[in-house]
Parts: sequence; C-alpha cells; structure tokens
Amino acid sequence: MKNLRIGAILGALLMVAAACSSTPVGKAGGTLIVALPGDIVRTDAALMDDSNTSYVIQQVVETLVGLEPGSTSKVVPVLAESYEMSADGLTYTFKLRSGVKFHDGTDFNADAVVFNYERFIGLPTELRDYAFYIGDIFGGYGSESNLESATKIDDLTVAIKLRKASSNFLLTQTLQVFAIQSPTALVLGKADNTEADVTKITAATGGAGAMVGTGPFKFVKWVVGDSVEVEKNAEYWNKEKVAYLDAIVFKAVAEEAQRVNGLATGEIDLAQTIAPATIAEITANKDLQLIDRGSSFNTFQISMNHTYAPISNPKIREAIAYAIDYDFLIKTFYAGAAVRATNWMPAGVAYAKDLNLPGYDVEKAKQLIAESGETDLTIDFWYPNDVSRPYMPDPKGLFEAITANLEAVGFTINPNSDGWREGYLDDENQGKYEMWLLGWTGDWAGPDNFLKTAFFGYKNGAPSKEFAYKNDALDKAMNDALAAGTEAEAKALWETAQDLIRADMPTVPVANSKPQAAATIDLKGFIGSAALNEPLNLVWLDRP
Amino acid sequence: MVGLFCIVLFASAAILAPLIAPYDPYAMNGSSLDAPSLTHLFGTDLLGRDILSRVLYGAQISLFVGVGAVAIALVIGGALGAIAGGFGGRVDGVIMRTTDVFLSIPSILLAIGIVTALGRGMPQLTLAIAVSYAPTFARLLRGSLLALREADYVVAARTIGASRLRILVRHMLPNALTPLIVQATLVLATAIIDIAGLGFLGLGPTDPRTPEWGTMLVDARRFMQAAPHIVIFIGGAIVISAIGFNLLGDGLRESLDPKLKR
Amino acid sequence: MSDQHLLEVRDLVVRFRTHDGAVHAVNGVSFDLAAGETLGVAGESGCGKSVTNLAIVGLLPKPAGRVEGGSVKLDGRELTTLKEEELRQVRGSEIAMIFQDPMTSLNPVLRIEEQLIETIQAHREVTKEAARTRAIELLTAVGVANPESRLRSYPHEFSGGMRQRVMIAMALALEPRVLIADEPTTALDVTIQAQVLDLLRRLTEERGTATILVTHDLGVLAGMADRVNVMYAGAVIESGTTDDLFAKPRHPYTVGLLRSIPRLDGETGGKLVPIEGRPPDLVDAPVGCSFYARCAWRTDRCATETPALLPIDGGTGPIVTSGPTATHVAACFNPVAPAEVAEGRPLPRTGGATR
Amino acid sequence: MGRYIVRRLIAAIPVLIGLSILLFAYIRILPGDPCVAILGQHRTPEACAALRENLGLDLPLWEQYIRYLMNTLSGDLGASVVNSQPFLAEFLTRFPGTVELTIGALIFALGVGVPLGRLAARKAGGRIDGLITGVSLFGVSIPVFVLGLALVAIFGVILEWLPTQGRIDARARFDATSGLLLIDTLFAGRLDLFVDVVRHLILPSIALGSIPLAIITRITRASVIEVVNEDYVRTARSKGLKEQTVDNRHIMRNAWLPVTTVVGLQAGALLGGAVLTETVFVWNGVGRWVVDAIQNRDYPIVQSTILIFALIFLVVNLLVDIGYALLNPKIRYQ
Repeated sequence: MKNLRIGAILGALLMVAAACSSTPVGKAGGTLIVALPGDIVRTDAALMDDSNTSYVIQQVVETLVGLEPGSTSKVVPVLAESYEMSADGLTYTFKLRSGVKFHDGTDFNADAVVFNYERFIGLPTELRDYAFYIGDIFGGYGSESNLESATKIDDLTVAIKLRKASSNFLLTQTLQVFAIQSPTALVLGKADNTEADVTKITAATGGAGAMVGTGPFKFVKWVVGDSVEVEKNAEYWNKEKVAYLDAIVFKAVAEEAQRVNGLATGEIDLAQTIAPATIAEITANKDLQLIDRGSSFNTFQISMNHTYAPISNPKIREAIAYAIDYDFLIKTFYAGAAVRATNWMPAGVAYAKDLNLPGYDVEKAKQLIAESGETDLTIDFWYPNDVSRPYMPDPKGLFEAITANLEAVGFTINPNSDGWREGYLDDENQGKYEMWLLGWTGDWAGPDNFLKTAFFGYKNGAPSKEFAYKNDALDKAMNDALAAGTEAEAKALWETAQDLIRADMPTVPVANSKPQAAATIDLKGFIGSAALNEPLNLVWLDRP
Repeated sequence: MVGLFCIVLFASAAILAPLIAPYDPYAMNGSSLDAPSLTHLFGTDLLGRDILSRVLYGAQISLFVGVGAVAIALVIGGALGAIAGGFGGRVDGVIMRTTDVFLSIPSILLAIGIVTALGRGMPQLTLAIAVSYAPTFARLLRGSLLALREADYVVAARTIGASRLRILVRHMLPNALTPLIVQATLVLATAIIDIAGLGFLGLGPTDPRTPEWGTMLVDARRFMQAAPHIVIFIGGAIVISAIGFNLLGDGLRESLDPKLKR
Repeated sequence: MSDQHLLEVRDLVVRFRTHDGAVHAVNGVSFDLAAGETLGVAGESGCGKSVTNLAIVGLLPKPAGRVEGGSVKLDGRELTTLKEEELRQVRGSEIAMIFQDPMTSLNPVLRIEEQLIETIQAHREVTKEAARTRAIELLTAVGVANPESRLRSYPHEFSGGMRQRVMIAMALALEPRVLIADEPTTALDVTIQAQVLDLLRRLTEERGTATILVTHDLGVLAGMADRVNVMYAGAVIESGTTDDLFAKPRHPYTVGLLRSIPRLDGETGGKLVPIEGRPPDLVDAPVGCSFYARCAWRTDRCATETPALLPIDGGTGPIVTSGPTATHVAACFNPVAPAEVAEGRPLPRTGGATR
Repeated sequence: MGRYIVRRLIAAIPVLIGLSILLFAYIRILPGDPCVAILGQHRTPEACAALRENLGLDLPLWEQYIRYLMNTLSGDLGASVVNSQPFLAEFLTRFPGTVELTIGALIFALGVGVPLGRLAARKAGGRIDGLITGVSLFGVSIPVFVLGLALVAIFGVILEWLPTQGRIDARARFDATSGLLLIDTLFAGRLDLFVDVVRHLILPSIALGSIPLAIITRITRASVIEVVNEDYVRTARSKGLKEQTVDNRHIMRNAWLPVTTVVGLQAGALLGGAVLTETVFVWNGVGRWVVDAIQNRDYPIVQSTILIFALIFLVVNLLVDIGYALLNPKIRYQ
C-alpha cells in the first residue's frame, strides 16, 4: 500500500523533471479548429460527465493533480506543488502552488480549494443528478460521501480528509470533475443556486462565471449546439507552458465524413476522433497526419442482463462468446486499430491478466447451446443509433455483424435501437435491455474503474439493474481490494475478482480499441493520450 | 417514355428482387468494400454484402412502403375529401380546418414526429408518410368535387331528385378521380425521397440490416472517398425511381386531363 | 398606281405550324382600304378574319404563325418585311386595334391610367403629366364619367361596356390612321353594343380614321360598313359595297349567311336557315372551292378548280377596290341567281358531301 | 387591404387552435410516463411532482389543455430534456442559422428558377425548353441529402472551391450580435467575413433550394406560357409597346401571381428540408437541433419546434397572400 502511494509521489517528481526537459520551440499564434464528435453539455466542471465537455474543460480549468500527458496512470502535481498522505491513509495534505491566479484575476489559494471540495461534498440535491462522477466516486454526498472534510491549514496548504481509506483517491482526483474553479466566479454564476434550475446557473450554461479556472486557455464563449471558443491565457502560471496558440475553437461535428472532409479542406485542424473507416483516406492524404494514442484504454463488450432468459443461462453466455468472429470485427470496424479483449479491462490497467477468453468457434458455440437445454433462443438486442464511441466506432455495423454471428449458431435476434443520451443509456441502465452494445473508456487506470465502477460493482448494496449480475463474492473481493492494506493483498483480491468474473462470463468483452485522431500535417507538439487528457497548450501550428 | 422505362426498371427491381438479385442481401459473402467487378457488379459494402442485391431489395422496401403509404393516404384523404366536398357545410369546414393544421406542418417533420411517437419500424414509417400526404389528397378531391357541384350533369341529377349520396358516388366521384390519380403518382416520387430521408435521419426500419436506401446511404457516406461508387449507386437508385414517378405523373396528367395541361 | 390606297393587302398567305401539320389560315387574301373608309369583314369563326388582322400588324402568335407570302402596304410602305422595332412604331400609332373581349383585353393588374399612359409614352416623347392630361381627354371623349378618378381604377372595377370604351380610348390615343376593330361588341350586351358602335362610328368619322370592322354579325355591318368582305376558309369569297352585297348577294355562302340571321327590317317569309355542315379543316391544302362540301349550287368543276374573285357579272371594266363605287366581286363558278336568294336551295345529297 | 389582413388573421385562428390541440395530444399519446417524456433522465420525484402540478396531469384533459395553451401563449414552450434549457432561448440561438439558410435557398430558387422558367417559356417546345424541363425534373427528384453529399464531395473536397461545413470560418472568431451573420458581418464592417459567410451559404442553399427551384421553374414556365396567350398581352403588343415593357410589365406582373403562391407553399418544404440540409452541412440551425432532439427523445423540443415551424409557415403564407393581394388588385378590393 505504501509502496503504491510512494510510487505515485515518485512519479510526480519524475514528471516535474520531465517538464523541464527541453521541447522543440514551437511557433506562437494561430487559431486551432478542433472537431469534437459532439457539443459540450455544461461549463461547470463539477457537473460534467461526458468526454466532449471534459476535452474542452481540461484546457481551461486545472485539477490539484493530473495525469502525465500521454499517460493513463501517472499522477503528476498540477495546482498542488506536492502532496502527502497520512499513515492511516485518511488524510491527504496538498501543498499548493503560489502565485497562481484564476482567469478572473482572483487568487488561487487554500480558500479556493476548500470552497471547491466543500462543494463536492455538499452539492445541492437538485444538482446531484447532473454530477454523475462525484457521487459515484465518493459514494454519495454529505454524510454519505467518503469525502469527510477539506480544511485550510495555511494559505497554501489544504488537508482533505476521507472517511475510509481508498487506494484510488489520488487517481480519481485527476478527473476534470474535480477541477478547481474560481469561487468568486462560481458565486457570480450562481453555481449552487438553490432553486437548482440548472438553466438559471450561468456558470453551468456558458454565461457569467462559466469555466473560470487557472489553465493555459480562457473560456471565451459557447455557441450552444455548435462550438466553444477558448483563448490563450498569457498570464499562465507555468511560464514554460504558456500556450502557443492564440485560440482554439472546438466545433461539434457529429458526422464522421464531415470531420474528414473538413480536415481535407482545411476547415478543421484536428479531429479528436475519427472513424476507422476513414484511416486509409487520411494516410493517403499527404496534408494530413494520423495520430496514434498508444495503448488502449477502453473495453467494448456485448452487454447482457441476467434477468432475461436465455441470457440468464451461463452456457448461453459462453456460447455467445464462442459465436463471435472477433478477427472479422477488428479488421472490418477498427481497421486494425484494436486488439482482441483478453479481459474486461485493457491490458495496461494494473493487475489485468489474460483471462483466456473464448475464441471464434461455431461448433463449440452450437454444442454449448445444445448443452444449455434452452429452447427459446430469442434475444432482444439493442444498439445506439446516433453515436459512435471510441471503443465502438460503428455501432450499427458491429450490431449487424454480431447479429449475423449469433444467427449463424442458432439464435433469433430481435433488432432494436435507440438514441444515445436520453433513450439508450437510460434504458440499459434501468435494466430494460436483454442484450446490448456498450463499452467503457477508462477515467483512471485502476481496475476498480472498469470492473467495479463501469461494470459489476453493486449499486446500493445490490446487483446493478443494468446487468442484474449477482455475485456477492465478487462484490466483496472488489471492495476489499480497494481498501486493501498492501499491494500484494490488493493484487490477490483483484485477481480473485477477475477469476470470478471469467467463470460467470457475465458479458462478452470483444475488443480494446486504440481510438485515433487525425490532424493537418502542420499540427506539431500534440501528445496523444488513450485517456484523452491532451493539453493543447503544447501544440503549435507550423504554418506561415 | 423515359418515365415508363424508369418505372419498369424500379418496379421490376422491386418485384423480381428475389429472382434477379445475384446474392442474398443479408449475406456477408464478399470482402469489405470491394470495387465493382464482375462478381459484384455494384461492389460490396463494409460487411462484404453485395450492393446490387441490396439496392434491388431496397427498391422493394421503397415500393412497398411508398405504395402502401400513398394508398393509405388516398383512402384517408379521399374519404375526408369526398365527405367535405360532397356534403359541404359544417363537416366541410371542420375537415378543411383539420387539413390546414396538418398542412401547416412541414411533411417531413410531421413524419418524424409520428415515427418518434410510435417508434421505428416499417408499419410506423408507412403510416407516418401516409398521414403527411393524406391532407393534400383531401384538399384536392374536395376541390374537384366543389367544381363539379355546379356541373350541368350534377345539377341535372339533382333536379331529377337523385339522393346526395348517389350523386356523389355515381356522378361526381368518377369525374373527380383523375387529378387524384395524377397527384398520387407524383406523391409516390416524393414518398420515395421522404422514406430515404427518414432512413437518412436514422428513423428507418428497426432491423439495421434491412437494405433500406436511406439507411444504406448514411452508412456509405463514411466511405464517400474510399468507395464513392456505393453512394453513387444508392443515390442513383433513389433519383431514378423518383424521376420515374414524376415523369409518369406528368404523363398521366397530360393524357388524362387535358385541362391541366400546361 | 396613281391613287394609292392607305392600306393595301395583296395575296396574303398565313400558315400555322402545329403538331398536326401546317394550318393554312389565310390563303391569298387581297383587299384595299381607303382613308376614312369603313371596311366590314364577315364570316364564321375560324375563317381567317382575325388572323388576317394580326398578320397586318405582325402580331401572329410566335413561333407558330408566319406570313408566308403576299404583302401589306401602309401608305406604300411594306410592313411584312419591316424589322420588329419599326413595326412596333407602326402599331398603336398608325394602326391601332380593338379586340373582342374587353373583359380579358385589359391587363387586370395595371391601373387604367398606366395602360393609357404607357401607350402614349411608347410613341411620343411626352411627360407623364401631359400623357395623363391626354388620357383624361380620351376618357372624356369615350364617355367615361369622372375620368380623373376613374383613371386610378383597375379594369375589374369597370363594366364590360365601359372597358370597351377604355379600349377605344386607348386605340385612338395616338390618332391612328387605321383602326382594326375585331368583333368589338360581340361580348357585350345588346343594349351596350349599340352605344359602343355609335361611339366608334362617331369617333372614327370625326377623326377620319379608316376602319376595318370584323364581325360575324351582319346586322352590325349593314349599319356601320361602307364595304364588306365576306371571308370563308381563309379567303375573301365575295366583296362589294354594303348595299350591293346585302341587296344582291351572289356567293352561296354569303346567301347562307344572310339567310341564317333574323331580319329585323320586317321582311316576312324569310325562314331562318342554318348553313349545314362545317367549314373545312384548314390543315389540308384546299383543292377546288373550299365551300364545295356545303354548297347547294356546286357543280363538278367546283370540286377540282378554285374559283377566282371576279366581278359578278363577268364585266371587263377596271375593278374598283375601294370607295362607294367598288366593284362587286365573288369567287364562284355558279353564283346564286337573285331569284333564288330568298328561297335558298336544298343541299344535294349526292356525292362528295363530305370531304 | 387592412380588412383583408384582419380577415386572413381571423381565418388562421381555427388552424392555430387545431395545431395546439394536436401538439397537446402529441406528448400525451407518447408511450410511457409523460414525466419521463418531458423531464427525461435527470428527473427527480420532486421535479415530477412539480411538473404534474404545473401541467395539472391529474386534472381533466380540457383543463390540462387550457393550461398548455396558457403556458404556450405566455411564451413557456417547455424545456429540453437533455440540458433543461428553456426551449425559446435555445431556439432563438439556432433560428438565425435556419433563417439564413432558407432565405439563401429561396434566393437561389427564385433567382435561378424564375429566369429559367421565363427562358423555357420563351423557347417553349424547343431544345432549350426540353433541357430546362429535364433539369427541373432532376431537381425535383433528387433528395436534398444526396445532392448535399455530391456538392460537398465535388465543390468542397475535390475542387476546394467552397467550404463544406458551418456558417462562417471558425478561425474568424467573430462575435455575432443578432445571429444573422450576413447582417452582423456587414454591421461590423467586416466585408471579408461577409464574403466568407456568403461562401458558406452557397452549397447548402443550392442543396436545399433545388426542389423549390425545380417547382418554381415549372410554375414560372407554365404561368408565362399561359399569360403570353392572354388577350391583354396581345393588346399591349398592338399598342406598340417595347417587347421589354410587354415582358416585364404585362407578362411578368401577371405571371408572378401563381409563382408567389407556390413560394408560400414551398416555405414548409424549405423548413422541412432544412432539417436534412443542416445535418449534411454541419449547419448550426434549428434543423440539426431537432434531429438531435428526436434521437434523444427530447419531446418538448420536438413539440415546440413543430409548433414554431407551423406558425412560421402560417405567417409566411399570410405574408405571401398579402403580397399576392398587392400584386393582384382584384383580391385587394374584394
């Protein structure tokens, strides 16, 4: 346990050193046009739960600790100069950077940090539904929150106290949700307006007080449904990392084809995600570059709800796992930029081991179906019809191919689909779907983020309605692992958990993809990260 | 002439699809995104399915949904128009104000609204398109009937004491049908485009594998540069069918109703 | 020719191209018009009366209609070969027209004022004010009450008779030398007809305007015209002074026309007799007499040979083509004897009745 | 004239009432709990209770309807299920985009359609007429989205003549005041940006305008051919008017009448087509928004957008009728 945390601190120190290493000097100026697959949803970091918002907000507001650019697990200090944990693992003391100012000119100090953390604990009831992560990570609000208190020690020192030890605390604090915003701005923007009509909260809707942080870029405006504009913060505290760019415009371009068209015509400089189908086209264009983000940090799976027959039968689930032509899916839909999943979490995550998952074997699948004794092989199968996700670049195509695989071994599929945001996620979350396509992109590189938060952790002491997967031993193993005293203990518990999951085959993991970005060839200094923490202050445009 | 050719092409593609399609439109039996070749005349899609076969079966869907929708629209609109135009008075007023309401909503939005409310699927799609065209037919039939009310033979029938219903059915309706038939043909062209439009917006048939033209076009759009032939073939199929029905409608108009000739 | 006529039409041929073939609308029409004279033109619908008039001013519907032969001279100036712009200057200022249906001949979306003024300004360099003053004079002259306020009106605010008065005012606005009135009163109520005709006669007499008055109403001609041309199937088949023609019609068609209208002069015994059959289809080039099929006086010669327009009594003197002494001519091999005019003759039922 | 407008306004009332009943019913015939339909994922029991109270879901239907009507009339058109933003505020930020697009399309359709129709009418029956008729047939048969894709591919990606997405160069970082960029850029004295906005408008306008263009071409042709044969045109010629005067004053003044009516009817088609066009061209307008709303089951947005579009359609047609009356004195004085 100690080793683990010391490791993190060491990492932090290493990072400081890395920051001093010389980078090629970029060219200042210019406006970067970034195409995101969708518009942002909120301008209040605390209320954020989607990758588009996160991508924009990370350029503007900063957290106490962050991930090293390009890494998914290396915690580095950002607004905190250093931090240390008490022996009992319950108190974290952050030493804050001095001389940092928010974009509104107010000081960043212990008061500001305390204000923000107290807000995380006591977010108004009406806003809690909007703030998925805070409640999820700390287990609730107020007295239910694992965050007990945030105390100012001196002007530049803050102590944050937890109710019980949590090995993932530091890692979770790298999430943009925990960014420190200017208290003055939050008050101005009625961030905690007790009427809690979110539309009256200008801090959350792009008006006064919106996105006032300490980052290398300042929020300028949000044209709802279309674009967000930020501009260079010339007063950025890290003088070596003051942005090269004058401004960035994040455009919502849902249409994959239009993202590539825009790159080709020069209307877009950077497409944050691209469809694998367009990779060939991008590599063929000498004015464009494909950006690889290194290892995978996501899992795509065929999700299943155990309330429904025949999914409730483990043999059927195993049979499904044998029925899928994984190589075809990876070749066709990911253009090779993915690997066959060997686990429910990507290989890079701590403790992940190869679980020797079933391969494509039609005969074996048929045999398992015969053994299962199920006669009604009809399955309601769902896919989202209006999005693509990094782990699932073409949900419709994947659905079609998987359906064909399943029908080939004897299943009857009822095809269904719905829109992503209000329909699909809501309904699958409520347990309305029997089988559906979904995956998870990691927020932090802990096994808990995948196995527990995303997938199989109990919610409110019971199996989630989403999967209805009941395995008390698994839930206990995961909870114990998080509170484990030693690294070895944690490792053993997480391995037990993985074996338990493998035995039940609650869902069928398919692939870990490596979502790629594309940019104009003039774009320099971009460091791709599988976790999409890609600060754009280091980026410059090499054009006249 | 060209119109007839397009229609024959379209209708025979639709009806004969099971016979003439070289492959099963659902079978993934080629490699991904093949260019047109002798084995796959129109090439293959991402999943290796034969595009020619899918375009042919797509004609079936457009034809069935289109004709179904226009038929339903004709029945609903025709009935309302006949009642309004045949009997007049307050009934007429109510029916006409109702059609005004529906006509004030852009037809594709109306169809979208209906599909979102009823859920996706072929019957819903058919109904949605039908409802958006019914008011046009109602107005048209009513208009012709009103004009006919003053026609000499109708006045004559009235003076000899024929019942209103009899006059409507025997004397007026047969003479008012021509513009309706012409309009129905023209609307078929629009219906085919609207079906594809709904598919394009992701409101097509529930089964994503269904070879519906609009849905196929959205998929193909991503390969616009890599495999432009897919978009061209599907887009071409839509345009040719629509041209066919438009030409047929114009032709019918000219041959059936010289008064409308312009 | 020393005594040049104001308007000379010679062997005018007009054809229309249609999908069914060329329609021979006018087949060699010739006539003259002297200054101050009123020439009546009679005939059934579709016999080429209006087409002749349109051809004179070059307003045949384009591109179907074309003058394919003959000449039209105004004061010795050939009109058929004029450029469009030159012809335009003739129209309205030297030759003006009044059309049949006053309900449709005025532009419904323009005020009377605009329509009158544009006529004047198209030919005269005058200010709008001057043109307006002139317009008021004209309306007064044609008997429109409150001309100043009526100028601001739209055509639909006028009755049919009033509209035709406006048309007359418009036609006479530039004191044209020739006025072509194409069935000017056909569309009007009988009571209004007389008023309008009276007005027309008065104004043309005052101004000495030569007039071509087209009508199928022989009664109107009797009262208005100095001379009458009877047209049939695109040709003049009888011509003479009004008195001659009404007193001694020679062509069977003219006789038929006269017998098919009620006589108001109290002459009794004249039963109304319609002309049987229909005018020939002008698509085929005519062979023989065009009236052959409907003619009770026909002979075999009529079927193969086209009769020329010749003096009725075979006289050899010079043919006078205008004025009160105009020669009475007819195109017929077997003219109707004066005695037969009142009685008529039944149509022979034998041979070639249909062509 | 005033009386005519008043009469037309009164005639619109029953349609508006019918429309409100239809849209009132819309949310209530949706499957499931209206609370889910109206509040969506983030509903809390309290919010549902408040909604029930506000809409009076327990009251008799007619009373609920009255409430809906009162809310609507007072400008409360509901709020987005996705982000809780009130409808009207969000609508107004997107509406200028749709306005510019539809006006662009209309200008294209009229600007090209009317001259083409006149040309075809003048050459009626000839080869040029045949060509124009063929083009208009093609125009009415090609879906907006197919044409849009083709235009983007050809003039955007291959030839690189025109931009393919958005309303203005994003690099311009221009602050729009009214949202109507054509006007905003001019007022800001940014002629370069004005040109840029126009360039962005071209392809979407062509895509959206193609069907109205085809229809306007046909109707202009038919109308001119009909008017050309009218007696008053012959009268005008017989008066010795210049051909140009005859054409502009006598023929076109009358031929415009049916064209005007068709333009009004096309307003609905344009608004509907905007939905697809905006999707293709990443255009920030109401159309793209409503497509998102549909996917997200954002029923209040769908409902109120339909209401507003229908209102616009009615208003445009009222304006067209007034224009028609101005052009046609017969109507004006009736």
